Amino acid sequence: MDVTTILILLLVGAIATYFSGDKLASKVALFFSVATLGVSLYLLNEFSKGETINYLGEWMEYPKVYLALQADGLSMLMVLLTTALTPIIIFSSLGNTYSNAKSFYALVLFMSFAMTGTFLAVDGLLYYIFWELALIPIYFIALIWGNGDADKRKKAVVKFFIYTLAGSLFMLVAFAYLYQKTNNFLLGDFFNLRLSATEQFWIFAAFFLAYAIKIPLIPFHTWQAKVYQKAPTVGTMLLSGIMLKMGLYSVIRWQIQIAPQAAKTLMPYLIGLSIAGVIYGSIIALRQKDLKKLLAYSSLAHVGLIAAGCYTLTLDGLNGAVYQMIAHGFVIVGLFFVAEIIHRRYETREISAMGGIRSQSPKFTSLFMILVLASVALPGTYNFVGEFTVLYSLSQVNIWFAVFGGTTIILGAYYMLKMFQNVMLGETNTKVFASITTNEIITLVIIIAFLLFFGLYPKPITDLVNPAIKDILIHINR
Amino acid sequence: MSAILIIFYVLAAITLSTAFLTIYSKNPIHSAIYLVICFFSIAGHYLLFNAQFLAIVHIIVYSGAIMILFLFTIMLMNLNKEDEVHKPRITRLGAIVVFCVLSAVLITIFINSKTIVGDYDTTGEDFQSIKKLGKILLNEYMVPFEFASVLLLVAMIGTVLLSKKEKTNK
Amino acid sequence: MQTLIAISALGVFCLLAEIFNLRKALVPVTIVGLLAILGITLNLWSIDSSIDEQYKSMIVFDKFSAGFSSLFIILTIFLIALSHDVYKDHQTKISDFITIKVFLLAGAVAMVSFSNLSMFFIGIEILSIALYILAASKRLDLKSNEAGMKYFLMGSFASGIILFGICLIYGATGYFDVAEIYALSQGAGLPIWFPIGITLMIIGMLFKIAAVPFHFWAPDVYEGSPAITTALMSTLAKVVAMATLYKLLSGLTVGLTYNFEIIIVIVSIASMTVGNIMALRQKNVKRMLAFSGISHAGFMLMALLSLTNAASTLLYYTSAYALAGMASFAVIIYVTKNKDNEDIINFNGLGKTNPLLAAVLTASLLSMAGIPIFSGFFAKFMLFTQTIKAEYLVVVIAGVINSIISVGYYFKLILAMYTKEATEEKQATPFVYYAVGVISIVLNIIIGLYPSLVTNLIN
Amino acid sequence: MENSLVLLLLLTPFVGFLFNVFFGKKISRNVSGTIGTIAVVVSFAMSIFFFMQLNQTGKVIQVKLFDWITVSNFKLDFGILLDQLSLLWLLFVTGIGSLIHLYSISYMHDDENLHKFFAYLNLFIFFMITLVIGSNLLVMFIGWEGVGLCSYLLIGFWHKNQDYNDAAKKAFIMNRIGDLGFLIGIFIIASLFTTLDFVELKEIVLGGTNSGNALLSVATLCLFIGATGKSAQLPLYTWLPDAMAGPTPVSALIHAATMVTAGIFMITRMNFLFDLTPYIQEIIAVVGALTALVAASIGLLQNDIKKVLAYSTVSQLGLMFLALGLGAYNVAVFHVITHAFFKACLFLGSGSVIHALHGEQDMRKMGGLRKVMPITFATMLISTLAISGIFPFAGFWSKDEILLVAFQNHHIAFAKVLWVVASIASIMTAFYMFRLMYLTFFREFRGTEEQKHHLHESPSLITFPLIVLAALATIGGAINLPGSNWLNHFLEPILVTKYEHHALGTQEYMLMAVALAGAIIGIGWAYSKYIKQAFVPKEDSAITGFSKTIYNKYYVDEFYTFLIVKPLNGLSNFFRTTLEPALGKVVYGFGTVANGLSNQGRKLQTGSIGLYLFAFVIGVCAIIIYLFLAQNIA
Amino acid sequence: MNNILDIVGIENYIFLSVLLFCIGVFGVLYRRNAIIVFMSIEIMLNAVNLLFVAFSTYHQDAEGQVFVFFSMAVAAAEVAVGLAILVSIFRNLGSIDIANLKNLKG
Repeated sequence: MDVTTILILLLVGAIATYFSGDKLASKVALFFSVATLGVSLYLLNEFSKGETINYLGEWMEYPKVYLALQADGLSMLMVLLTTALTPIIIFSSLGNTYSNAKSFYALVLFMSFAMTGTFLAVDGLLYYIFWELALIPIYFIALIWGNGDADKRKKAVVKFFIYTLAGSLFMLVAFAYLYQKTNNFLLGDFFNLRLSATEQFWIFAAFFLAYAIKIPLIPFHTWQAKVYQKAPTVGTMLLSGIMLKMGLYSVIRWQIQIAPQAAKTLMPYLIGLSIAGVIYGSIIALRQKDLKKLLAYSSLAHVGLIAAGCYTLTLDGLNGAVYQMIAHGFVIVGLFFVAEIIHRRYETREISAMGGIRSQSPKFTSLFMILVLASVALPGTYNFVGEFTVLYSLSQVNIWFAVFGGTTIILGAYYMLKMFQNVMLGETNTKVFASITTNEIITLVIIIAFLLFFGLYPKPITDLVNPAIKDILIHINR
Repeated sequence: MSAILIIFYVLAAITLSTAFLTIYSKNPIHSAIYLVICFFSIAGHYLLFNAQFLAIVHIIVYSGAIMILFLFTIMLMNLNKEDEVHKPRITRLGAIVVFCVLSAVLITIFINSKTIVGDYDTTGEDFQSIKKLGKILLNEYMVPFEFASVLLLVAMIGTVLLSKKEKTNK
Repeated sequence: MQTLIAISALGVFCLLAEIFNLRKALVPVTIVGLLAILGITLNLWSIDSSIDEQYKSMIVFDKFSAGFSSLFIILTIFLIALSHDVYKDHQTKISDFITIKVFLLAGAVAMVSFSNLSMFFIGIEILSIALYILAASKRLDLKSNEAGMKYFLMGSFASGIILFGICLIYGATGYFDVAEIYALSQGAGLPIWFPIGITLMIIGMLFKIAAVPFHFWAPDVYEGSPAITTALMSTLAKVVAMATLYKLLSGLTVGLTYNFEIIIVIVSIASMTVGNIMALRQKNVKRMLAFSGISHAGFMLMALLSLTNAASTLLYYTSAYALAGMASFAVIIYVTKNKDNEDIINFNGLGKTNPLLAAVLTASLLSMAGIPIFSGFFAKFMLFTQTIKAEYLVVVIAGVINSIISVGYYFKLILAMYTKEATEEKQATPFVYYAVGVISIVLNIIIGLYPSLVTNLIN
Repeated sequence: MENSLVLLLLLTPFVGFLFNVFFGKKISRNVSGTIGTIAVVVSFAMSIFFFMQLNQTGKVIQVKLFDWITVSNFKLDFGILLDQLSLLWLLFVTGIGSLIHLYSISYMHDDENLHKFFAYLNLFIFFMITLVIGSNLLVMFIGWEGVGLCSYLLIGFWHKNQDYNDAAKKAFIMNRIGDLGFLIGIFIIASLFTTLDFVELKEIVLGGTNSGNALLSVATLCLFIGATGKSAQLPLYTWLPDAMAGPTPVSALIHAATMVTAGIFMITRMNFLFDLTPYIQEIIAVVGALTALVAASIGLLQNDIKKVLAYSTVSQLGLMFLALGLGAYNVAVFHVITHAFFKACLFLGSGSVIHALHGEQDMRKMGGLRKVMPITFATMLISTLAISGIFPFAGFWSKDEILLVAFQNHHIAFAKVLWVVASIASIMTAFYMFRLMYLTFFREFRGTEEQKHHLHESPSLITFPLIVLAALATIGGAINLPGSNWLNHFLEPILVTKYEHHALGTQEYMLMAVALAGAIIGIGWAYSKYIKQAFVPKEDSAITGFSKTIYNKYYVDEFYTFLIVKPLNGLSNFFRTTLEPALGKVVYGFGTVANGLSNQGRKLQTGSIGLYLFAFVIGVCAIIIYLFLAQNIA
Repeated sequence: MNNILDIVGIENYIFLSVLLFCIGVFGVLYRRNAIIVFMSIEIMLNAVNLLFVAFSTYHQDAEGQVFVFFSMAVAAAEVAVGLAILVSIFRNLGSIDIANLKNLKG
């Protein structure tokens, strides 16, 4: 068994979901996503035993494209993130009913398929194909099942699509350029290229555009908040939980490895930009009136920090970035689910229309509180491990980076607590807040359990990622 | 200056001026007649080249067939009135400018190019008799020759198609 | 040669069919006939000794021509399959239409397999005249007349220029035979007539593929023509012209001069940009696709920058483009069948009323936009790679920017299908639209997944 | 065995927390409270056990539980260190904690969320223990943030009141500012020494010569910033008075006795580093002294009984920092302990009063409670005497030592000034504490008739802790009486700079007398004003002039709002309403430009064949000219 | 018979043809009457035909003249189709002014 099983399973799942009909769709999708999680856990086991689970097959002769799927610790972790979050996301959506559910869940699984592929591919074009493929389902999910005014939604979603596509097309040019030097797209062969500084710069820039838009870094983030707001929550979760990580993962896997010299030269500016994003996102989140938008900007701040970690090019920075990716993936999914839970009951995302929920639903409040605390990286949650490692690595580069990056500790607490206060606390709300269902509790508890467990005992993840990152660093410092 | 040269110049003058008058005259019928003259003068050129067959064919096809078609159409549309509206002045001016530029450019290029000096080949062999043309046409050029029939067939079907009245119910 | 003869014979058969009142059987028989011809063509290609000595001086049926001919035949099959439903109210004319299309195919095949400029010239004239007729074929519709007239006037003007070009080439070399001209062009000492002749011919072909600044006819003609003719023009005719242009350039000259490449670069960038930008604000789908076609012409022109080895890429690109175009036109013809215009509004709610056709149209538009797994993506990618190799990065950048712009208008249509409410009830859909749409998009995806199916045909 | 006992010490409160979270609602209120209390008592018992053990064997206990975070050049264990310092803290944390839990059973009896209250309290104890016994800076940081969290939860315990929530949020965020400093300090230390473990760190620092390192100063400064946040020093002290929004036991436990002393604990822990950076020590001393003065002066005019105590806490903490800054860590620790006793007692006493008055906290509406609440009065009086520094109560000894150290310091040039400042602060303390006492317990009752009717002494569950604490406040000074100096000896292994033992000379006695005199002056001042002149503080609106400035806490909160919060919100609004759409427009701009071009371009497509042909011919001309003429000319 | 080009020179024929061709182009641009535009195009084709014959003589090669036949066939076919379209327009529009054909634009 190798990693293709995951992909095939997801693809088959998508097709099966489509043909299972609207009523069964969610269950079939859930079944397949759980099965995929099982398979990927099994593969993790194989992987940790040292078995090879990579796959290398021929695909195209011209252009020379291999079906090269390789799982090192990093990829494996990202795949697990995807396959773990997908069932959670699907499970969380069981409380909603969607028109044309079969297409909806098929698209969700298909997106999961594409994202998994992105994390596994080590052939440039294959990777690019997966990368783009992931965009199409989310486009439709946001477009068709999104909320809010249709015209505005369209505008936001189309902007998102074109914008991200625009970025990635430049990446394609970079790949084309590399291709005509190596005559294939294998990552390994790209390493062996002796690219001049100028070449590296331009290739780095092309990749950067793609990733900066996807991650997003300021000032390329303008698509984010609106799409998060307009997309259905499942879409938002997929976007924020996994898809953003595609960009960050790619930075580590492709950008800094192919053009390390450029990365080193540009490092201060990149970190500076990322940290500016942290501060900008945090500040703008302070006064958001829409819950999902606020979470979107908090996401912007967090990914900024992760990106800063990636661009430090140090072991700690990369490790921390990966930890933080995982942590952020879980916590943001949880938070968006919280927004959804409230929306199910209050039919609103306006923060001002909420408040006073705590006295009605203490359980929900506690779970939400823990997520908020995880989001502000309270020690004991996995987010802290990530944030600490990243900030530490930043401090090793330049202490000021850590100081400014560290403002997220303060500002993050500020806007998250403010949000929590306005959403949950205060005089009991006149609107009845129906008590939280078991499904909802299960979803949140799984997420929280994950975050707390690895917050105290991050060693398994560390052991998985560390060797992979060390390999990557060897390439960077070649 | 030999007679032939004089004939050439005369013919050339006729060709160019009638061509110009074709365009310039306001009455379409006049245009058509100028065009016929133009075609005849071109036939004269062919004769100068000693391409008699071509000259005959030219006269038959152009002056005989095509021009008749034109005239017929003009008559059909009753266009002999001088209701011709000229294009706006700017357009006409533009046309003149473009004409001048284009001819100037092309002629400049040809003048600047390597002039052909020396004798022209005269092999003395027959290369343009009817016999020779026929042989070439039906041997080497058999395929295009046949293919040209497809062309004419298409044109024929097309003309029919465009003019045929449809039966509205089948 | 056999292909050409067979196609012509099929055309004659179609003519005769009407006489013998075989109208009902006409379309199926023609399709079967074309399939057989496709078989012959592929067979010829596989044995590779297909160079028919007897007609060598006129027709060379090599891999290039076999590859493109096969593509043309496939496209014609689709078009003729669609004809059945489109012309069902014009039973008296159906055989004429089909005959013209078959002959048009003959012209097209001649254009990619000529070895003598006379064949090229007659081929292009058959193609053009057939198109003039088809464009104007709705004789009572002023728009169609206008389209035919515009196309005819400009087309014959372009023919004059091509003819002038041929004449100058002949004057410079004394031959119409491509091989001889190629041999002579390698040596020095040709008069300046030769490059001018080549240039004029290329300009004529640029007109046919609707490259800027010779593109103005395209949107008007596409819009005015009957939808099925537009489909023909935007898929078959454009592909034929492009293949011919490539064949002319690679067949007649050793390599382009630097200055000429600059011209190609400028025309290519201009075509992409103008086509895409103009397409943004179009309401009429046919017109939009016309501009999209202009931009694709710009993309295809990139292939001329690496003249020696771009044949397979060009075939791939044209196949991808034409198949996507065919799929989209199958849907467009269906949607606008009983409408008096082709505005985007007509597509509202198609995603709900007819999900399959909506999916087909979406896929074809995505392919044209260059989204992966659809062959349009690989096509663009191959072109980019080759152009980068030829060191014209600037064209690639322009191409990328234009790809981005193009998404803007392709998605306008997709948005209309999926987010707007339908204006009318679902109508019965003849099977043929599904067949054509689905088959062509599936072919598109298949060659997307296995590009070597196409690229190996020539290389 | 030892490990499991350590775990028992650490985890019992956590188990109590879990129990109350999951089952608290289902069991009766008393059971819930009792379990919460027992959980802490168990920890207290364990602390005593370990304390005894340490006293007997002198062996420091180190336990490594598991690997935690791994960073490139070092590993962080989740480890536990039980040495003199941590045990000392454990003792009074769990000890006072137990008492306050006990107190809370009664105090919070009527609250619907009683089980939650105990859950939070237990959680707090858990985190506090973590903070104290962590073997490295990062584990300490867990506790550090954890107690902050509990503080947040408990301040906002009555969550329906948004003002309380604001106060809770403010406390958390202010703490976070300090936490960032702390974290940065940790980073610097980690990069300097590649370890965060206290024991290793100490060895490395003592082994090497790092005294000149500028980065080290930055590190200690950052740590100190962390401490100012948690221990409410200038400029981050404003959260503490607001934190009084929480239930009174919380104020007593968290915001007086334990959590706020974490900063002192941390600095004492890291004393070997601070000793190397004298400049930072000076800063600490100055900040401490200033805090003591400023807070005391604000305390002079407050009318809310808990606010007075809060400012008093800030002020006392300032004194402790002064001691820290002067290098007298043991003195600071001494004061921490005595302060824990009497301040907890004072808070609990005020809680008893508030309880009796059904939530009334304004001293202007109290008075004459002496008779109805004798136990409360007596215990509070003892504590007030202690805090005022009256011989022989605990506060006298500890405060006197601080003043002594300040007076005798030779390292800092302006130590005498600090002594003066601290003395003034002490006088003020005596004044406002007795002002509190007079206003609350003496003269006649000023509240409503209904309140008067219900006045009663608190139940024994409330008075018992008061009595115990009052007793401790009385005799607490014994642990470090001049002469025996038990505490100093006990802490010797922890501190690098050895405390100089000198015999009590004339100077020392003089200073004691001065301090005592100061306290008595303060008391007398209060007596004359509030008993003799029977002065009752004016209504808020009637306060004018400088008094108003003081009453409004020097407008520091407003100043911060103006300086930080407002600009931040303004910036946020600016970003949200202006910059963000503008950025969006830039992206849309491309679309707009393209669409605009498209609209213009469409005008070119006029439909006129003539124009099209023109374009055609011009194109031909251009290409031919470019290819065949331009080249020739060039 | 002597080669006529010895006397006249190929350049003169080129110039003549070019001028004639350009007059054709000029006509296309200058007139709005579709029929005259057709005629202009015919002039262009004839200019090329003339040049073909000249080159044919120049090379002493019959192929040029053969090509002229094809060219004539094409011209005839074009005129037939063109006039058919023209008639059809005339029927619908009542005019053959190409400036009136502006329904398709934008």
